[in-house]
Amino acid sequence: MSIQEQYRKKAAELLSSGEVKLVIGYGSGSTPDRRRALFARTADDAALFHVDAACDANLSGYLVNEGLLSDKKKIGIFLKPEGIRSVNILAAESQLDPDQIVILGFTEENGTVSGLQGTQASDFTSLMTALKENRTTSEKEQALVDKIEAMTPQERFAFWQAEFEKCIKCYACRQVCPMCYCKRCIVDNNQPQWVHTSSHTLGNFEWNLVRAFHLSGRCVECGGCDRACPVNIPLRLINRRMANEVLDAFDHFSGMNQNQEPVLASFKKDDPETFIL
Amino acid sequence: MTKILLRDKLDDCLTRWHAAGFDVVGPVRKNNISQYATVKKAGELDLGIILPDRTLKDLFFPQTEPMFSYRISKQKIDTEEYLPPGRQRIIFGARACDASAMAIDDPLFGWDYQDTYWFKRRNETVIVTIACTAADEFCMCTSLKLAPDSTQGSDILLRPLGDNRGWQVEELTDRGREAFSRIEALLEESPAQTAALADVPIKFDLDLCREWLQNPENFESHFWKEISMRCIGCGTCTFLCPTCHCFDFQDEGDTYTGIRRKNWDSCSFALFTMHTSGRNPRSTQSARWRQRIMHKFNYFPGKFNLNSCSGCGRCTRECPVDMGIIETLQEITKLSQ
Amino acid sequence: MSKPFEPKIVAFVCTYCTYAGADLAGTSRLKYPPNIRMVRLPCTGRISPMFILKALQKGADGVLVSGCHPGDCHFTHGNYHARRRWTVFRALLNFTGIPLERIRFSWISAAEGVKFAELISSLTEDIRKLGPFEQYKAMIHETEAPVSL
Amino acid sequence: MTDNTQNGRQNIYKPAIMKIVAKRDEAPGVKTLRLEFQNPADHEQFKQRYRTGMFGLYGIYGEGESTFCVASPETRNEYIECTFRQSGRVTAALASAEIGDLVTYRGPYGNRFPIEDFYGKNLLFIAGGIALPPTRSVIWSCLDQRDKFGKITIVYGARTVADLVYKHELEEWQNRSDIELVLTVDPGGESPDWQHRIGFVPSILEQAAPSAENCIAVLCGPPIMIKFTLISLGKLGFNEENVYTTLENRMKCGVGKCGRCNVGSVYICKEGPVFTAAEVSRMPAGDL
Repeated sequence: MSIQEQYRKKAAELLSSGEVKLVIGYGSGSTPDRRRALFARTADDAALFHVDAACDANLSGYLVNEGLLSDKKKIGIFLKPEGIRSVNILAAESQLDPDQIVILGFTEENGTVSGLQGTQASDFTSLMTALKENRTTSEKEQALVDKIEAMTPQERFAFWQAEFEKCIKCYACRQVCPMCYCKRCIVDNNQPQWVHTSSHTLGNFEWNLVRAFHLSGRCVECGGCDRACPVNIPLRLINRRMANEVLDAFDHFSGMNQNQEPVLASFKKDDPETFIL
Repeated sequence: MTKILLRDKLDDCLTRWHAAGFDVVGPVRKNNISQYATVKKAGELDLGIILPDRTLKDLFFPQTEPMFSYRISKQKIDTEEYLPPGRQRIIFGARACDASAMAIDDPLFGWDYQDTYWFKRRNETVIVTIACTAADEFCMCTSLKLAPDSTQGSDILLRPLGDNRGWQVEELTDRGREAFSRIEALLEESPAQTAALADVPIKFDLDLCREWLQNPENFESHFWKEISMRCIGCGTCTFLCPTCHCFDFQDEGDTYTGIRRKNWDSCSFALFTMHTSGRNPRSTQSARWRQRIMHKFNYFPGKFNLNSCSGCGRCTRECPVDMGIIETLQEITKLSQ
Repeated sequence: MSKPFEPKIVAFVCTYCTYAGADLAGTSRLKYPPNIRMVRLPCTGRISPMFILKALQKGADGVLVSGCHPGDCHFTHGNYHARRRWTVFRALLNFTGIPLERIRFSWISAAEGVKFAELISSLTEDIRKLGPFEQYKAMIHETEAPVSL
Repeated sequence: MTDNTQNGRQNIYKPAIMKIVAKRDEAPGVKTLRLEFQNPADHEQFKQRYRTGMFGLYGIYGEGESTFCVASPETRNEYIECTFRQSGRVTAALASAEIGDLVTYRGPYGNRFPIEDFYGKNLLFIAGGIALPPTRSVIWSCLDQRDKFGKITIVYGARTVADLVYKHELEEWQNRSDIELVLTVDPGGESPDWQHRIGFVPSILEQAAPSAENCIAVLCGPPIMIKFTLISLGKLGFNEENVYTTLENRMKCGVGKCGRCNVGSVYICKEGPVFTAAEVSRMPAGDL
C-alpha cells in the first residue's frame, strides 16, 4: 500500500473513531501540480487526501486559527519535519496544547515521500536530533547565502535593496508563516509607528528586517514565506542566515521539542560577546 | 487593406514617440519578476509574456504615492501638493484584461468626486493593447464576458499577425489615433492574416453567480466559511488585482514636517475595517472573502454596471494557498445549477 | 565650500551605568565630540531593535547601544537578554548590508567616564571616516520625493 | 475654482485648515472642539454644502484623519463643533491640541437628515453615550426653528452620570418647557444625587412611551443599543420608515473610493451616514 493510501486510511480511522474532529491535509489543487489545504471532517473526505512530493505547504499555521483548538478536541494534521518543528515551537510558546495534535508525519526526498513513525510531537525527538546534526536542507541555498556573505556591505545592501524594492507589503510572508500568530503585528501598531507601513523601499526594508528578526531562532525553514511571496523575494536566504546564526552562536536549533526555551527569551552567562566593546 | 505595424519597426516607433515627448512603457522581465515598466529601446520589451506578474494598475494607482507634504509652524500649515508629473505615456503591449480593468475603475474614481491622481494619469496615457494568442490555465476573461481581444479601456488594439511579423492596427480612440499619427509613416497598408486568438475556456457562469450572490439568503450561507477556510488573510489577491482599488492614507514624518501618502490597502486584512474601539464589522476571514466576492460581482455591478473583475486570473495564479475567484465562482455556479 | 561632514550618532544607553558614565565624563571635564545624541533607557533589555531601525530611519549615520557589564545589571539579567538580541540583530544587519562599523555595542559602567569619552571619540572618528550613510539616506530621500510615475 | 461636486477642491484628499477656538471637556476622555476655517473660501464652501447629518474627517498632520459627525447644526455654520472620545492615534493628538492650534478638516461629506420632511411632525430623539453629538446637531437644527415642529422628546442615556456629554446643554433643555427630556443612566452608573431615571435606553423608552402618531424618531447609539431600541420602537408602533439613524464605519477617504465603509451595496460615506431603519434592515446584518 502506498504512503498515500496508508495515510488516507489512517485519517479515515481517526475521523470515524471520533478521536479527532478534523484532519488538515492536502487535497488536489487548481492545477495537477498544485496541492492545497484540505479540511476533512468525515472519513469520506479523507479519501481526497494526497501525500506526494507536491505537498509543500507547512499546514501547522492553521492550528492557531482563532477558536480551532479551544474546544479541547483533537485535530489530525499532515506534517513534514519542518511542520513538526513548528508545532513544537507553538507548544513551547504556549500557543497550543501539543496533546491536541495528532501528527500524520511524512518526509520527502528527491521526489519520493515516506512516512514517519509517531503521532505526537514528542515522538519525533530523535528525528529532530538527527535534523540538527545533519543540517543540510539545501546546499544550493547555502551557496547563495555564502555568495551574499562574500559581498561587500555596499553590494549586500544594493542586493537587498533591489529585492525589497519589489515588495508590495501584501504580508503574504507573514500570513502564511505559522510563527507569525500575533493578533496585531508590530507593523500594524501605530502608537508608536515603529516602521513605515508604506511600501516604498525604505518601508519594505524595515518591514523585512523586522520580520526576519522576529523569526530569528523561531523559523523552521519550511520555505512558506518564500513560496508565498508574489514578487519572488528570496526570503529563505535571510531566514537561513539567521538560523545559521542562532545555531553557531547559541547552539539553538528551533523546534527541537515542546520544552525548548525560545532563544531570545533565554540566555547563558557565557554567551559569546566578542563584538561588544 | 489594413494598417500593419511590423515588429522590426518597433525601435523606430519608440524613437518617434520619444521625440514626440511620450514615455514608452511595456512588459519587462527584470529581477525575477515581470511588470509594465518604462523602456528606452524596443529590445527591452518582452512581448512574449502571457501576462505580467504585476498589473497595469501600478501605473495609475501606485502601491504608495506621496499626496502632499506639510510643514507646521505656530501660525500656519504650509502644504505642497505632489501631483503626478505631466508626462504623456504610451503603454505598449498591455493585455486586454489589464486595459479593461482601468476602464472598470474609472467610474469608481470619478463617482461624484474625481480622484486627481488617477485621472491625471489616465488622461496622459495611451494604452496600446496586444490581443492574446496564448493563455494559461488561470486566464478567465471569457468567463467575465470579455475576450483576449476586448477593446474596453484600450486606445489601440493590435492583433498579432499569423506570421508573427507584426500586428494589425485597430485605432479605437482619438487619443490612440493621435499617438499613432506620430508613427503613421512606419505603418504599412497591406492585407493581413491575423493569428488565432488564445483559446480561453469559460470557467463559470457569471449570470448564475450574480443571481446567487444577489439572493440575501445566501449571504449567511455556510458556503462562505467552507470556501475560505484556507484563506490566510494576506493581500496578494487584492494587490495583484488590476481592479482592486482600496487604499489607505498614512502620514509619515514628525510633528512639524512630513508627507501624507496614499497606499494600497486590502479588504483581506483584518485591520481594514477595524474600528478604534476594537469592533470589527468584518471580523472573520470568511466575512472578508465574502465581501471581496460580493463587492466584485454584486455591489460594484449594481452601482456601475460593470463587474469589478477583468478575468486576468492573477488572484488564483499567485495565491499562496491556491484559492481565488475561479474556484469560488465555480463552486457558486455548481450551487446554483 | 560645503561644510565638512559631521556624523549624527544616536546612543541608546542604560541609565544605571553608561548614562552615569557619561555624567562622570562630563563632571571630570573629559572632552568628547558633540556628535552623539543620547537616549536614556532603564535597561539595555529595554532597547528594542526597533530603536536602531528608527534611528537609521531618521537619518543617523551611526548607532551606539551601551549598558552595564555582564553581571552588573540593575535588573539582574536584562543585559544578558540584550546581548543575545544584539548578536542576532547584528548578524541580520550585517547580512542585509548595513555596515557593522556604524552599529556599535559596548559595556560602560558608571565608573568608566574615561572609557565613555574615548569610545565616543573613536566612534565619531570612525564614522566620520566612513562618511554619511549614503545608501540608507538615498532610501530615506526616495520617501520624501514627489511622485515620478 | 468652485466646482461643487468636488467640494470646491481640485484635490479631494487635501484638507482645509481650521483653528481650534474653544475646547471643552464633556466626559472622561470625551472632548468637544470648536473649529473655525482659516480660509474664507473653505468656509464659504462649507456654508453652502453643510446640512445636518453630514460628517467630516478631522485630523492632525503627522497623525492622520479620523471621522466624526459635525456636532453643530446647519443653523450655526459659522464654526464646526466636533465631539470625540480619545481612543486612537488621531483622537489622542486632537485631544492634546490646544486652543489656537491648527487642525485639518475635510468635508462636509455624506447625506443629511431630511429636516424639511419633519416639518409639522412630532420628534423623538434617542441617543446613547457618545452618540449624542450627531443627534445634537439635528436637535439644534430643529430647536432653532422650533415653531415648525410639534412635540419634541429627547431620550438620552449613558453608562454613568459622568459619561453624559453636553451636560450644560442637557440642563438648558431640561429647563425648556417646549422639550421633554428623559435622562437615564445604566444601573450602577448613577451618582448619589442622580435625580433622573436608571435603566437601559430601550426599557426607559418603553416606559416613557412617546406616541408614534405623526412622529419621527432619530436614533443614534452603539450597535447593541440600536438593535434593542429598534425593537422597542416597533412595540411603540413606529414604522421603520419613520426612524432615522446614522451608521458609522471606519473611513479613510470619505468620498466612496477607499472601500472600507462599504456595507452591502452601500458606501456609508456617500450614501449615508443617515439611513432610515428600513434602509438599514435591507443591509446585510452580518457586515454591519
